[in-house]
Amino acid sequence: MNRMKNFTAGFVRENPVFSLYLGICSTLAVSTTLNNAIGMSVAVIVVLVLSNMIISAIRNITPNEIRIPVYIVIIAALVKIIQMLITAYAPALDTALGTFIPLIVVNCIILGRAEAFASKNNIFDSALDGLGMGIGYMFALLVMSAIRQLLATGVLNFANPFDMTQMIFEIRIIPAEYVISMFSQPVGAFFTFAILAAGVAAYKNHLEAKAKEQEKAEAALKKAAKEA
Amino acid sequence: MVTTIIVMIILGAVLGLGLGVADKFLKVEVDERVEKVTAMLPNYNCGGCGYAGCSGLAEALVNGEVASVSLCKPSKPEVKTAIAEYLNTTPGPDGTCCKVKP
Amino acid sequence: MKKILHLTIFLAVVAAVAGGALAFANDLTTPIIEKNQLAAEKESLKILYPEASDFKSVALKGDSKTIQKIFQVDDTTYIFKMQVAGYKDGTVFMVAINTEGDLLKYHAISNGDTSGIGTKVTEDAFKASLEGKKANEPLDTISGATVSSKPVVEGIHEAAAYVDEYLK
Amino acid sequence: MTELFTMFITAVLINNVILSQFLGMCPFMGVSKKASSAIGMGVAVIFVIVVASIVTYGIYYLVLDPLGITYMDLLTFILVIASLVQLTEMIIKKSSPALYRSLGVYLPLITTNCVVLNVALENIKQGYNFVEMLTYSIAIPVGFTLVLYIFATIRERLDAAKTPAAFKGNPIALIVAGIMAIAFSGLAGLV
Repeated sequence: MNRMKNFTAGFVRENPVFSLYLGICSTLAVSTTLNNAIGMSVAVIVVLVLSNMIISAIRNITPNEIRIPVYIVIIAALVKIIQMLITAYAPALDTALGTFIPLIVVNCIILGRAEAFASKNNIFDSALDGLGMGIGYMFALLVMSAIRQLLATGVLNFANPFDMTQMIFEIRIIPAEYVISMFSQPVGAFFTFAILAAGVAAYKNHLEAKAKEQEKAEAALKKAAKEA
Repeated sequence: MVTTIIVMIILGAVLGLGLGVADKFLKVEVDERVEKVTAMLPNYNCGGCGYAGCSGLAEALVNGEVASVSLCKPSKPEVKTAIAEYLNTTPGPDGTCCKVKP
Repeated sequence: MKKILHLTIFLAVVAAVAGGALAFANDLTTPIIEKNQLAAEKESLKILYPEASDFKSVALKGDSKTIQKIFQVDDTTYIFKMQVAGYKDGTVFMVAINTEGDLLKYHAISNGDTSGIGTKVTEDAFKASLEGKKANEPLDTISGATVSSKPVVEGIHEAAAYVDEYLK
Repeated sequence: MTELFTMFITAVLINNVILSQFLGMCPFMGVSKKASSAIGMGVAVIFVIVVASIVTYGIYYLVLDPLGITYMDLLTFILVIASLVQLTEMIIKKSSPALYRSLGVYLPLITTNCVVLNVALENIKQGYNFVEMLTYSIAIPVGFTLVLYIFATIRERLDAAKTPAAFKGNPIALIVAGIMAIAFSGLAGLV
């Protein structure tokens, strides 16, 4: 049971981006269009699951003093090998993910999860955690890029990742002249992220408040039961 | 292929040696409770608690600068209670225990 | 002492394994990547001159950073593959110049600047404004996108100078 | 000499590493609660980036390039940076505990810091010579420290201000960062 809880934790309660503040660098930089969001999150999920598995496989033999250099070398080698294989054997996939894979090495989620989770749990749990965190990351990135793309260009569109000219769906929601181009620049990224992070915080405060009320109600109940 | 492996072996060895020697000669007697608590904390080094990294928070907890573990937002509740219990029970080098709330 | 040895060997082994895997992947993939790149290059050359059967690549003289490659179509026309800076990633483009210095063809392959502004260098309006002119005479940039279009024009002038100096 | 100066100004003010390249956000969000800790972090980052850039520049042009294995740049750089930071942390911890208390304790944050790796790779990608590399490796962390310090002073007053419960902590800090990004993007026409 706690495996399932661990897995879903990554979605909202422990969302890597909004509550752990990991990987903000890439979230802010990449979340300009839906295509970028999908491309980046798929790349992150693949690398995160693989690196979590390798790191948890060698966790018992890694001496603690050189833990960080060893993890970073594994992640960097993994990223570069995936990038080479994709550019050589899947040129179509390369057009979709080619620009995002080198960005991953600079992404703090991978090392963050490697050190916090993969170095303490077995391979299957780490892979699961990688997947959960990756999906949480994709969820955050999709929400961010939908808002920013909508406000910056007034159009929500998604092109076929393998052939960028072919548009799968395109809906114009805001007419062209009411578009706020600030949201495609860094400034918009900060504001969108701030509001979404506040939303998650409000949701968590709400949960805590409800939990506290329940506790108070139970305590009152118990006291009443004792007196009777 | 072979040159890369040789270059990497030399680089890895040199850095490993450097870290090993540094670790041996630069050993600072750290209160082992701090290391124990750092290991129990999630190690995101996210800085959410205002300290730079989990070792900073662990030190603050051990020398009483901070009274409750709840400052570390991402850690799970059962981890917080475990840390509090550990600190309230194990005496430090001067024999005193600290009073910390989860 | 044992600890130091353990750390050194461990880091060396991990670095060697990671490096070895990377080198193996690299030796495996570099020939294929080069083949893909040549094919893509031939394709973009074909856009300029569909009827030309083969493009002889010419050795590059001088040390200009913008001229990447030169191909010879026939004894009077050369195609320059150029890469110039811009607002962000700049522009990669091809320009065909003959020995008299006329700018015969222009084709932009990629532009990494702000979409809608910088990317105007890839559109037909800019292409039409260049083709048919003398390569070394002042060419007009795109108003509103000077940061992206000025380096392209300067690149063309550099190619023209290269023709006069080496290929005449 | 002048384009070194323009490079310095562009790196510090115009495409500032935090506000327009979005790198180094993790330490930026975490550590900027107090102005003194911001200065401590900034000095540590300047020291690490300059040393890391010189070492990685040397490795690239003395080892990787002659041997023709330049595809190993990412792996060797990242290995060197991680070990270098860990080494500096140990040295500072041993040599001066006081300095470590205020400064070194931020070094673990730098290991996961994206700025260091980005500067090392940028030095090679732009093909800088040694002097340009030095200017760039000093300019970027100075820009980082400048923004971090300004941000920390604002944030100190921010805790006193009444912010809605949901915005407390990082969200309101992000709004402040957004406003600073507007101010800094105003400098774009400088060069």
